[in-house]
Amino acid sequence: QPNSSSNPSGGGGSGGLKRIVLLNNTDSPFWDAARAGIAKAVEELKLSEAGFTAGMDSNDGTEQGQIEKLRQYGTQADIVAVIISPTSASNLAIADELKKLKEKGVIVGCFDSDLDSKFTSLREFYVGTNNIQGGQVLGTAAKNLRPDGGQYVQFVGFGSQQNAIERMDGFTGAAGDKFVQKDRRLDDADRARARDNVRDVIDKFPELNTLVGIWSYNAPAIVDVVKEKGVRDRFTIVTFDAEQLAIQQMGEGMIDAMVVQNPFAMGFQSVRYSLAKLTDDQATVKEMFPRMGEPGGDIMDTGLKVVIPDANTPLTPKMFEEFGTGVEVLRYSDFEKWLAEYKLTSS
Amino acid sequence: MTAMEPIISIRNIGKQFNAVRALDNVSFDVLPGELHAVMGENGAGKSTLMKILSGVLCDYEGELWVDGERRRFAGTRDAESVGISIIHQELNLVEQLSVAANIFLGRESKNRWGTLNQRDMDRQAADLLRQLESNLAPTALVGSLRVGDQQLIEIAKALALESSILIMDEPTSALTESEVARLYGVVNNLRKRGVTILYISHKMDEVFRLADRITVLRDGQFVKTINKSDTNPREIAHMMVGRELDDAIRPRDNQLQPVVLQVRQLSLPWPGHSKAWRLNNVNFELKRGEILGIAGLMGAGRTELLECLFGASPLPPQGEIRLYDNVVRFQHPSVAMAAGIAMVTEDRKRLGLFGHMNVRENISLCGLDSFAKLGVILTDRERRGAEQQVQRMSVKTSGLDASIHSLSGGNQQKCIIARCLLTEPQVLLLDDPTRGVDVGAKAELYRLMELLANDGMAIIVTSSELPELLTVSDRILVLSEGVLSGEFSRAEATEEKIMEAATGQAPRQTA
Amino acid sequence: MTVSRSTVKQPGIIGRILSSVEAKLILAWLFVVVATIALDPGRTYLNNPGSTAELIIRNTVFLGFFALGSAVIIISGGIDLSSGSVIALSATVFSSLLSVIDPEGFRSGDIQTSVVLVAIAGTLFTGVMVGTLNAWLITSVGLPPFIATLATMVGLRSFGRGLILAVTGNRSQIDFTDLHLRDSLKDVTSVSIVFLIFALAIWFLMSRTVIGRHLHAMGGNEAAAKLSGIRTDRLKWLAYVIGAVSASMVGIVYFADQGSAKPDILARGYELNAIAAAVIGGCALTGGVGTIPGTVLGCLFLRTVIDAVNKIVGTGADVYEGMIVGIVVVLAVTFSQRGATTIRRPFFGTAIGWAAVPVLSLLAGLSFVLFFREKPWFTPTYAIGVGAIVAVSLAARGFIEVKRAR
Amino acid sequence: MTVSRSTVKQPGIIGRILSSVEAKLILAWLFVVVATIALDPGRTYLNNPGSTAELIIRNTVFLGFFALGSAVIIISGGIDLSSGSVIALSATVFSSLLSVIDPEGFRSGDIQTSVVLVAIAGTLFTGVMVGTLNAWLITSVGLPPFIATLATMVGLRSFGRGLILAVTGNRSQIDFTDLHLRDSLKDVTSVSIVFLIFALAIWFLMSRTVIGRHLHAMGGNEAAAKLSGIRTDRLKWLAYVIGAVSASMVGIVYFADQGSAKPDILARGYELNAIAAAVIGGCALTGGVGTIPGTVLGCLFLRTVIDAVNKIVGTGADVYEGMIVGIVVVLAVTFSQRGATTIRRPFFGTAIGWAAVPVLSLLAGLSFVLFFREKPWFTPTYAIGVGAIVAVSLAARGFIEVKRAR
Ligand SMILES: Nc1ncnc2c1ncn2[C@@H]1O[C@H](COP(=O)(O)OP(=O)(O)OP(=O)(O)O)[C@@H](O)[C@H]1O
Ligand SMILES: Nc1ncnc2c1ncn2[C@@H]1O[C@H](COP(=O)(O)OP(=O)(O)OP(=O)(O)O)[C@@H](O)[C@H]1O
Ligand SMILES: [Mg+2]
Ligand SMILES: [Mg+2]
Repeated sequence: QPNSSSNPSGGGGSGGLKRIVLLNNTDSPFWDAARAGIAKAVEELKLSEAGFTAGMDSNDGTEQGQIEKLRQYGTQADIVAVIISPTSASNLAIADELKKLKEKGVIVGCFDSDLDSKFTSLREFYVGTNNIQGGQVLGTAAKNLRPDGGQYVQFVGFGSQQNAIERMDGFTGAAGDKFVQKDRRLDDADRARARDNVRDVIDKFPELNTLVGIWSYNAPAIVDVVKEKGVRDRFTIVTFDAEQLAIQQMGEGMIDAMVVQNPFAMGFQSVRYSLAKLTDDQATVKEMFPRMGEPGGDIMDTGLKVVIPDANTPLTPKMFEEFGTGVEVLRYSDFEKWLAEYKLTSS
Repeated sequence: MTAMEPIISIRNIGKQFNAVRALDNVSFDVLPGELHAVMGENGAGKSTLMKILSGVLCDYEGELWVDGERRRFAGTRDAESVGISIIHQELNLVEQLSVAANIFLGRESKNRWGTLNQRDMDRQAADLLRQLESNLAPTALVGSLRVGDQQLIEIAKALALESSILIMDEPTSALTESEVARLYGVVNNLRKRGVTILYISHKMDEVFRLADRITVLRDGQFVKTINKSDTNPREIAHMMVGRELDDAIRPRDNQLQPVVLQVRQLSLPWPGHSKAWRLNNVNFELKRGEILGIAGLMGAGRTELLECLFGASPLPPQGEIRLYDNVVRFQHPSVAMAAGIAMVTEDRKRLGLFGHMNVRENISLCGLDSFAKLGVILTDRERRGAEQQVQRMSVKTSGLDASIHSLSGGNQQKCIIARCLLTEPQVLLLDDPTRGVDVGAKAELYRLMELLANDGMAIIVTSSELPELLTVSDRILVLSEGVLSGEFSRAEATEEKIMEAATGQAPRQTA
Repeated sequence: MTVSRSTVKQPGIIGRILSSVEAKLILAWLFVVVATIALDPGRTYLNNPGSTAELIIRNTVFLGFFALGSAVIIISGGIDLSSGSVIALSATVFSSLLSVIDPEGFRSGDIQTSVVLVAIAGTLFTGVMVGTLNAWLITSVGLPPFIATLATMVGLRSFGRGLILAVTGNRSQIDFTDLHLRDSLKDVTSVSIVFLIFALAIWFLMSRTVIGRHLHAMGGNEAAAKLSGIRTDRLKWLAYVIGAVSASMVGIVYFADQGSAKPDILARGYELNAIAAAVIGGCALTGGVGTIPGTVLGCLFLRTVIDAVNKIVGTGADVYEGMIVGIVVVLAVTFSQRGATTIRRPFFGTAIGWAAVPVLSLLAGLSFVLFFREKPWFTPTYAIGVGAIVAVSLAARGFIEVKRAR
Repeated sequence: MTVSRSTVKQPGIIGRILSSVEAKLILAWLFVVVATIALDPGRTYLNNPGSTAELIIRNTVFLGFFALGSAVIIISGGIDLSSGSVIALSATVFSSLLSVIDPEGFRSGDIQTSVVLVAIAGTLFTGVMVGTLNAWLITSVGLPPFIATLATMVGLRSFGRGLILAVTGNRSQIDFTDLHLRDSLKDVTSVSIVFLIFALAIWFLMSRTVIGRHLHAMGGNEAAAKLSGIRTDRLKWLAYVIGAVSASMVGIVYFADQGSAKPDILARGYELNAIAAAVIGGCALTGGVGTIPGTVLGCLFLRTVIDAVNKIVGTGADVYEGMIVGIVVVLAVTFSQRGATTIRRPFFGTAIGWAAVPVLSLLAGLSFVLFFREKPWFTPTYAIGVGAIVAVSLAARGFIEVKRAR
């Protein structure tokens, strides 16, 4: 394992090294890829030689959890950088605590999910993707898979979570008027419940033809139920994120389109930037954020991948051109290669 | 008799509970086939000794010889295997299980496949209960039975073991005369079969009727073993408490006193039972300074009557209760207390004591309002008040802050009475106040009741012991299945007359 | 000299059956089913009876396993807050064993049967160890069951999280890649059969064997059981082991069903569902009372109610599910166990009863707003009307109760 | 019948103080603090004493409010599982009241003080109503407290979620826009002062007033309390109202502190923290026993331990927090309350004790692996060694216990 020296979450103290902490919103396999990116950065950029270490803390999905963690960091002198994926972009308390950290001289950044525009001055940079755009990409995929539209249901853990809201709204906006949203089913991040929700809506709406998985575990949940009921013909399945099972299921042809982010890069680049700032490496900073200082210049887009089946799909890269270079359309087998290259099992 | 080999030989047994020395160097022998009574005050160590004998307590000093062999039991099973069984002082029944299941608890009969053979147990249980002249259904849930019936089940449970040595620790404390008589029959049968019985009781007449020999313990120490024929109750009491007792109560004349409490056509419904009324059309009155005894068999409704008067009955009673000519209808004991009625319950442990509180807190609980200003307890005043009560009742305690459990049963009872008296009641209801209380404390309680009555308090007292009622009461009412079946003045009352009325054999004498 | 004694009126056999918790639950369940058929706008029960039944059975069976474990513990006088965490830990252990013993097969999705059997045995043995730990904390350390199992509840979930990090090399979940094995482990029919066997075994243990009798006795009166020579410590061990092993079985099934073992969120809070199901099924938290068929029916009833809420409310069902489940739990426990106490206490004719009238009316009125505010016919007047009607009827009942008490 | 023989050895005043739960907790707390100073690689306690103290105080105070409420309920013989949901509901009600009464000011972030006062009063009154509901379910409907508050736990959170949808027009949270008001409501110093006043008031109520004495009496023996003329129903009402109102206060503070009211996840599961803190502080779940200072110390201890885990473990502390909290709860309850039980039972010298030895050793060995597997010096031999040492020492203790029992 490359991360043997990184101590991302393996307990024990940090042995006198200064810490770069990445704080996620709630633990999921999505973050495993980010951890791999962090570990890669630790190794490749030789953090320990510079006197640093980096790792990820897992939040419990609540704002309270993040607030408490940020306060905890505030008391700890060995923390030099905090990069957060805020549970809520507009949360005042999270902003407060970030501000306090910033005032203490700690590097504050965001990854995966950005702060609300009124708070962006609090963080130095954002590495990640735009979740609204992600939703729009998935909506575009759905529109092209079903040009006649139809009825869809979106599945997610908590409807109040920032990335959930953005993805769902993005999807709804891009899917177009021919689609009718029948329901948004919340499962409280309980995977048994996620399956029940799918079972329920399939029985309930006979006209339903599209299932949208918003959080990573929703994809396997949807596919499991569709398989169990043998109703693959009836449904178009489009999902976010690539859990290992979802990847497997796409290989079986159970998913029509999958929008995948690049958490590996988010983890890697966050650490890279922090290190550059900490070691006053202006060249790297410049390279990463050439337009730093201009509006929007502090944002690094790690890009989206639209994974489509190897064959028998109406989706083509052309359909996603409107989103620019940030959105890459990948065939399933190419995606698998990409994963293998970075030794990832999920993304 | 003395030439016989002892069946049990207790040698230098001692037992320490933390700081309490419950038994100290006790030695005596029990002979085969005898009924050996063990007597002593509350807390003398009788039950502790019996628990050691029956394998409940395994950690003690000294030696135990049974049938000429030295034994050290590691549990109740060991004791049962050498033929010792025990009826515990406290009821130890599982209320959620049936009568038969309780009788055979821990010794269930199994059928061929190793599963429960309920039918067999029901049959055997019915046999045992028949021996006890009880018609309880083996399938009845124990929780739905009265305390007295539950005690019979405890007895049946011990009999089921058919052991050669039976320990009975206050088996009759919850039984009234007729059940006690049945128990005597059972004891006689057992003795005919050669069973050795160790018998503990605070009821002197019972001991002198049944025992062959009597052993007296005091403060955890052995005092003496003596043949019944060589002694008398007075001497035993003296050995127990170390002083002379005087339990006579001087008669008082209440004829001219005003009526405090008047009960008219009091009835208490009993839903879900074949008999619709728990109490039916009860009428009586109580005068100032009078001690009114209420007699009756088990389940006659004495407790219910007192509960009705105290506003503590599960259902509101019908009829009329007048206190000083005012019709009262208590919804809650607190209202009754405010009106000047206080009650001491029959179940001291479950309904009276606050085990987690100390002596002071147990005593002051009902009088807190008088020790408080604007709801804030004035600690000094509370302490002084409790101290006064302790002195007035001569409660023996190591201090006001001692745990209530460190007191003997009689002293606990005094604390509860003291608690009631703090409300300065005009009417005091005592439900079997001497249950499980030793002779010394009993005498003190009698003396106390007399003092209170002389001060003008009206007292209603029930008891499972007729002689006690005859001693303390100015007047005795008899209840029979919820109906008032007799009323006797102190002069005319005798045990025979009361028993006749209680079993419904005599016509009602007064209205 | 025997005294003729007044006996409790014995109802006839039919009356006895009808007054049992089980019969009442079946009636309540039928009522919920009929109500769902009547109120569900999608008519799912009529249009898709098969798949609905499958859904309810699946959920009932999954809950049933560890609810039975909880029932045994509750009947024996304890309580188990750790079952949700034990499910999470067991799923972790099972997946870890599979991936550690046969890493090749696990990666390629083709695990050997012998490995599966070893992993199942290991997981169930983990259950035995957890049960032992709980029983040790309770009997030897002397903690109250609530505290002991609260400690293992937080501790074991965290242990599972640490374990998964160690096994996977810092990943937060293990995915189940063997499709074939997964399908056979999560198959409703076979899981239901296993459940049936398990339930029958537990029922037999609790109602036909000496051990079951002793468990009841210990739950009812531990001191008495001890004095009757029953080894209560060992019985407690057995009860907590049954509880933990039943949760371990669910852990295996959940791993298959969800396709991943993620100990931080798997089965979080499920212990309360299990306790609620057991209590609805007639188990008393004071111990000694309760049946296995009742508990199974309690699970069925609870899951059917949750399903009904989803069917009837439709969009946003998750928002209102809690309210309806809360109300139904109260109603079910109140009425299925009402016969038990002979004396009916007044609901509203007391000080607190009167105080509760405005609270309940306000709740009713507000709930009306919450449920129906988006209907075209909705006006606030209706809501006020509903609140007022509830207030008047509760108050009327209160007056009747006061009158009757006179 | 002289008592001289049976007087319990009265320890001196110092011995009495030292044997109190409070003193033991203070010692344990000092131990944790010293251990943290020694083990924390960042030396935070020495470098940043002020901010660390502030953090611990804030967390202690927030927990303290509703832990005190829970303590009152536990002492009076009940239990409250609903406090987490009441916090969520109260935050919702408070934010809803603010936004409904003064929509202009709420939007612009400039709410009138009178509106704030009305909203606070309304929220606390919600607490009173919830307490009334709980008490009604327990006293009039006759549900066991565990079930009654389980029902309100699921019901009230769901009610809060519905409410927020209705008030915001289908959004799932309300944000706090008035920065000034927010700062004053969440200010540690003022919240701590309010807490101090609240704790003193509750302490005074419980230990100096007639009502407090009656609550203790009821908790210890309800039937006897009733027969002593204590209005147990009303007292229960009071206890549950105190519990719910204390949670409501926390709801207001949390809304300010987190800047948003989100009833679906706010304070989820916090009820168990409150119960754990009360029990660590010496409250017995059987009722009647417990003190307010003890509960406050219990909160301080629990929060300090959690803080220490974060300080010492550093990144990834969340994974191990549960394990350490679980172990510490067991140790704290065992040793702070060990004096209370007269007979010391053997820990390992019984059948279950022996069975627990391998379980505990395995746990110790595995935990060692989990904690230290990434250290450069780590080899599996160490872990096996740790497991073996634990096994041997526990077994040795078991042998000694068996010997001593002889
Ligand atoms: N489990 C125990 N723990 C501590 N002290 C005990 C225990 N059991 C009994 N004692 C004490 O030992 C002494 C003897 O008690 P024991 O029950 O043997 O008295 P007894 O003679 O049976 O009294 P009674 O007539 O009231 O039944 C008492 O002081 C009692 O408080
Ligand atoms: N069949 C019964 N079902 C339920 N409770 C009963 C029943 N019989 C008696 N009780 C209750 O059990 C308690 C103890 O009963 P006990 O044997 O003392 O009879 P009792 O009715 O009190 O008559 P008495 O006091 O005259 O003996 C009383 O409080 C009584 O209310
Ligand atoms: Mg005794
Ligand atoms: Mg009686």
